[in-house]
Amino acid sequence: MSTMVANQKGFGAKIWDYLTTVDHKKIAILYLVAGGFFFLIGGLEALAIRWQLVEPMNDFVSSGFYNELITMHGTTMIFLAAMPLIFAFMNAVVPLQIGARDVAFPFLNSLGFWLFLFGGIMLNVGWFTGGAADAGWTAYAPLSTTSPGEGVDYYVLGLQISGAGTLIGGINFLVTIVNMRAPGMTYMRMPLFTWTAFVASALILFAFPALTVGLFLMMFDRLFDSGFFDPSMGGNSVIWQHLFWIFGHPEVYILVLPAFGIFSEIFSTFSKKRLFGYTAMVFATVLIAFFGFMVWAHHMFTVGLGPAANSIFAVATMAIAVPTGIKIFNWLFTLWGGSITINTPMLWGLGFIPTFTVGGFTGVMLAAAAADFQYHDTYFVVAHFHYVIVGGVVFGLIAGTHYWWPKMFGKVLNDKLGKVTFWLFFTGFHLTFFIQHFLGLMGMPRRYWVYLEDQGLNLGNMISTIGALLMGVGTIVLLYNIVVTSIKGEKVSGDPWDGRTLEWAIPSPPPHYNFKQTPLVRGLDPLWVEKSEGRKGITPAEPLDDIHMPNGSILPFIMSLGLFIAGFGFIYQKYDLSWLIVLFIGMGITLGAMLTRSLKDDLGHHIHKEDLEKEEAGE
Amino acid sequence: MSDHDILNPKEMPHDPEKATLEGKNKFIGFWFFLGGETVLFASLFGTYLALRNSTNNGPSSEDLFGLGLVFIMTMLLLTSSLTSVYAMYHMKNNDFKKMQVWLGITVALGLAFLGCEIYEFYHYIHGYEFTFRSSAFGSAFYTLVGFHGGHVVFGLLWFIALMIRNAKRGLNLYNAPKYYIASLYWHFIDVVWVFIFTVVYLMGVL
Amino acid sequence: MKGWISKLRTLSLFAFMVLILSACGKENLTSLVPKGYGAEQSFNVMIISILVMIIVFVVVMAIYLYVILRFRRKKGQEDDIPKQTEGNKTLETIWTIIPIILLIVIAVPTITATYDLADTSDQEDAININVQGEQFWWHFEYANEGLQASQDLYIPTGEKVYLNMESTDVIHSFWLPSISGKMDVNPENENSMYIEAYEEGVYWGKCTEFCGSSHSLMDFKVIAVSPEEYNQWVEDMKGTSEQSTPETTTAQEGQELFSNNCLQCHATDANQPSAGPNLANFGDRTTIAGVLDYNKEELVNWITNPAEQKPANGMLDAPYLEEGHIGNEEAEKIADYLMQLQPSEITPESAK
Amino acid sequence: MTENNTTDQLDYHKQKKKEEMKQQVITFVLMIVFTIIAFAMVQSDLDALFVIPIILVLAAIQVGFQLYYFMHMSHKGHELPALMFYGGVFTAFLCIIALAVLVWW
Ligand code: HEA
Ligand code: HEA
Ligand code: HEC
Ligand code: CUA
Ligand SMILES: [Cu+2]
Repeated sequence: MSTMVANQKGFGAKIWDYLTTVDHKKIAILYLVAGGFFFLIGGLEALAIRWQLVEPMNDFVSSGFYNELITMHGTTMIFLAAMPLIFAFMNAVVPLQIGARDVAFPFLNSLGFWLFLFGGIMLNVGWFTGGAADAGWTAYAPLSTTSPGEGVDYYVLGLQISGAGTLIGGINFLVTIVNMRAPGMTYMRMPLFTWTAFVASALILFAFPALTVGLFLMMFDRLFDSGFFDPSMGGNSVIWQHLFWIFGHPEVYILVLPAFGIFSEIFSTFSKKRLFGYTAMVFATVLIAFFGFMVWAHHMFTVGLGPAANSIFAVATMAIAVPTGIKIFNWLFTLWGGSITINTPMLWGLGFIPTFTVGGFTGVMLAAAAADFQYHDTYFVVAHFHYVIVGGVVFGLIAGTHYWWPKMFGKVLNDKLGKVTFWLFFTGFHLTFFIQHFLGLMGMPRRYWVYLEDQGLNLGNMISTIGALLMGVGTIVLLYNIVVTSIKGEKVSGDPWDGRTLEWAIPSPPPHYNFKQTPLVRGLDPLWVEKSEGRKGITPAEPLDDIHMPNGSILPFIMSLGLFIAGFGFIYQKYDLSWLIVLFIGMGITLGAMLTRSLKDDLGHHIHKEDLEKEEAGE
Repeated sequence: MSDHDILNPKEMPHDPEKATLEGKNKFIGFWFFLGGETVLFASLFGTYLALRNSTNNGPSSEDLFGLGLVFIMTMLLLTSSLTSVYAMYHMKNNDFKKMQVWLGITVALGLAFLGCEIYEFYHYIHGYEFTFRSSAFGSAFYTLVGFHGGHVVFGLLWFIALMIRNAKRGLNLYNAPKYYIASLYWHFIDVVWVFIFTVVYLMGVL
Repeated sequence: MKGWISKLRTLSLFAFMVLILSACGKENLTSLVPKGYGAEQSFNVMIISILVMIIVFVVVMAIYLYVILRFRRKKGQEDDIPKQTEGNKTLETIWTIIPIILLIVIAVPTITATYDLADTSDQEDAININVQGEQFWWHFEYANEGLQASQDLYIPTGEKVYLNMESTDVIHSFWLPSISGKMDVNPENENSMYIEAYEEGVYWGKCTEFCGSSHSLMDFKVIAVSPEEYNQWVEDMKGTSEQSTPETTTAQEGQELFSNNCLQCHATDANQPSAGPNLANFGDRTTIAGVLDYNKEELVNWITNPAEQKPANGMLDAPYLEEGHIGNEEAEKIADYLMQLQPSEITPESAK
Repeated sequence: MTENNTTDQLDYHKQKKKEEMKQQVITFVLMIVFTIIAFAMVQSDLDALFVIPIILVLAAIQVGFQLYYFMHMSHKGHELPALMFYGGVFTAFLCIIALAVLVWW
């Protein structure tokens, strides 16, 4: 078997294998590891933030460093932790759920990952060259365009590179879901995680270009002296805000919709019921995405757009509560009448419902423009978005980690430790962020390096910091769980949860061709359909035959490396034009790799029928 | 059956670009990509519209734009769109030679367009001292039109690479989708130009 | 409309009593105890929306708890297979329609208040103040009187005061939680908002748009006094000039030092514009540079080492810092001079 | 399917493609005409408020021609591309509104 072969290979060969892989399951692991790593970094930054705020006028870090911390915390968490972790599960699960052997563009899939990784590294290089980005994750001009040093340049180029990776990943999943579904897998039979992956990818496709342009303009302003955001040249800094939020608001739904999908799978599996109101769930997902594009200015209520714009955007924003509510109630009614097992993944799901609901409610409160004049840029907003992002996205990702870990690695994470993680993290979370609503209302703006004594903010901040530490402990337990399970955990079957969807119909971890024979899908929750008819496995749609697979390639890695190198050229040419050489070398490497790719036919290889048969007999 | 046989059937099907799964994937994926590109250019157009009067006492669009050259450029690009349609027509008829010839004409027209654009920029920079750094308007103008120009360059390189690469091999089911999406790209460039000449140049002199 | 809003308010005030009594925030800083028109409007919307949220939350949690308690798998039921319900049209309609209605309940007062707060119809006849945000301090120019003031803004109670705000560098945001919500201060255009304080008092204001190293130290105060007191203050301020000599000798020496080192940026004449804060009534400041306690020691610290108190602030460009001829002794003299700049009877004390 | 049949079919398709090509040439001519009209209107002394909407509409029609004829969006199998493309157009519209209208100072 392929995994056996990999085991026999040396360490170097294994690394080479991962550098060149185009297998979506391995790319999923790469995303999981890299995203998890960045989550720890972002979490560490969060802890530093909280530690600075533990008491008034603290001097744990300097103001400049604090600003770098919040900027990098926000940017890292959103772009380098949450997004890639979502991509990890999309890669690990979506092709399996639709009964596909592969994604539509395996090569581009790998390119997407390496672009993200090199972009992420680029973003963090600033730490070592005299200061990371310090203009907030929103990088409002002119603060960002006038920020000295190279920190913001790294932000711009890092995001540009990793953003390209994300866009590529998004297109890959769109096409995979459109074209690669197994026979019988109609759109309205797709599992909800696949649906949300599809919709989130569409959001990526339409939202990221706005960010791309915004970043280009910012790069031109910072590195090539153009005047887009410079009032003294007639520029206008509000353009950046529009571009950023036209991207930024859909981005939050890009994050949360797949998390919704994960919970839909979990609720349905562990209450042993099909999803209540499937059609409405799909419809609500699409509706959220659609509205998501028309509300961006709710981040700009205080910019001075005028009452007409503010009112329109307020109402449009509130409208999103309706489809989201539909989802909440459908989940509750999925549980209703079910046979509910409360294990770790389910526990995260059950923690999610009240938490996200509160976060959504504060969102609607923020949407009331006249009240947002008070909330805006205070800790009330910080509380809101951590409730939805941590309570929605991070809970979802951790739930997904526990749920799909056996599928990805063949072992179940320890349930006891999982529950310990949950309670620590959950308690810590509410301690940290609930109180922040009040801090905000009591007059604490966000992005404050220090707060003054005697302003009634001390106790709240202290509680908040204690909560953050608890979350840290919870995270460490999770890490411990992963280590222990990897060393000692027992191998499990392909279907440890009595699952309902196709990914549970094949061994864990799946062979690299996923399905020996393409499955025939005969209804929603296809595996459940088969089980309820007394069959063990899924009905195949075709006789056993040769399987066509793509070849691995190092080119994606090289292309991304080239852009990474070029990034330095872009930045440092502002001091010394001889750095242009680096730019050209980098671009040359990338273009060369692209040319190689297009000139060399790559037709993939076949796994022969005979080998598959032998394998079967061997089992 | 080896890949070679699959990709070079005796009879080419009448939609060679979509005959294989890879082809279908490319075809759909590329259209989706164009959807994203639309947003990209819209953001640039929006920025241009927001800044087109921010001339910072430098030259304004009325001072700069002359319609003659733009008209010629438009004709060149529109015609090149038609010639690439001819190329695709011959591709579908499995007439590789004619396809290459028409693509060659397309590339020639594209190069002529590019030449005009370079001349135009040169003229603005040296004749009017109107640069990327003159004003927010200058930045927005060169960025929007330059992004389009960059697309033209990329499209031309893409065509040329395909033509050279496949000159000896002829058409097959592996490269037909590549030709097809390259031509889609070329049309999209034309779509963007239609808006550029309307919004930037025509509205700029009004 | 007004009627039921105020009823709601009484009700909610009761509910919030607990919170407020347990000192939810510092007086004149917290937005939970509104003392001005804008803050009150926002507060009403906040209350309406939070009531709606509480109602929905109760419903959601009721179902949630019922479901978890009732439908947990029990021993001996491991093999039970629940009914695979597909959905329910009636239920789905209910939870689509009811939220829509609830949202309308929030949206209507939101829109009313949003328009109300943006109303500028009586701007011409009102007091207009040009507000300038700068890294990291605030400047206020009384447009009608041509008066300059910094850090502390005096306004009359019970009147709409219009603020026309623009920044000279990056974006700031003007927030006065107890009196009014915030408005951004942009570099490329002027934003207008009005504030109206109901009671006399010294209100804390903060910069809420991330603007750099000392963003968290860009506080200001609004001192609301009675209209009569306000008029007197204006008159007094008009009378300030650089010529007036202080009484004590140290302060006179301080004045000398001040003119040589500081006057290039500051002014002690409220009729004069200046690059740095106007110090004409510095003796009546509530704080130094917006955040430091007002006393001589802090002031000397500030003059000798402004970088320590407020990273990257504009005074770090002062040439005397390089030249190093202002030590503690000189700074104390300057402090004596500055602290006796009390041109008016009307001080923060009057607002209490 | 017999040999004969396939050749027939091929002929049929060839024929169809030819007709289509004719259509495309007509489209092309129309596009040229529209362009000339647009340029001419701008050169004339007509009021800008009158000309701008018209040239924008002309541009939109031209783009429709490109999409539906040159890029074959009128053909079968283009439902999803059309959906996604119009998704892009929708977002594009919002971007332009945002930047052209909401940045009014
Ligand atoms: C995953 C991320 C995520 C999600 C899902 C959301 C969801 C929502 N957000 Fe949030 N938001 C952020 C992430 C997210 N947000 C971030 C990161 C920021 C700050 C960015 C920055 O400035 O740095 C932000 C900021 C932000 C603002 C700007 C605040 C400010 O800066 O002043 C606003 C204003 O309208 C807002 C509103 C909303 C609304 C209405 C929703 C809705 O989608 C919520 C809908 C859900 C519900 C309402 C709950 C369930 C519904 C029911 C049970 C039905 C019944 C309900 C009713 C009748 C009300 N958000
Ligand atoms: C996905 C998004 C995401 C996530 C998950 C988080 C998670 C957390 N965030 Fe944050 N946050 C943002 C997105 C996110 N955040 C954004 C966008 C901003 C705005 C930035 C800006 O203003 O520009 C922000 C801002 C922000 C602030 C406001 C700063 C300010 O305005 O001054 C605070 C303050 O409390 C905060 C705290 C936290 C905490 C305590 C967590 C916790 O949940 C973190 C929990 C995780 C851990 C505690 C990990 C522990 C790590 C270890 C134990 C390390 C082990 C080490 C190794 C093995 C190397 N975040
Ligand atoms: C380069 C110009 C400059 C010079 C010279 C300068 N200052 Fe300042 N000063 C500033 C600026 C800018 C601020 C506002 C700092 C802030 O709060 O961000 C300030 C603030 C102050 C404040 C606090 C103002 C308030 O309203 O609370 C005092 C007091 C002060 N300066 C005193 C002095 C003295 C005394 C000198 C000379 C010895 C001096 N300054 C020289 C620019 C200058
Ligand atoms: Cu000024 Cu923050
Ligand atoms: Cu938003």
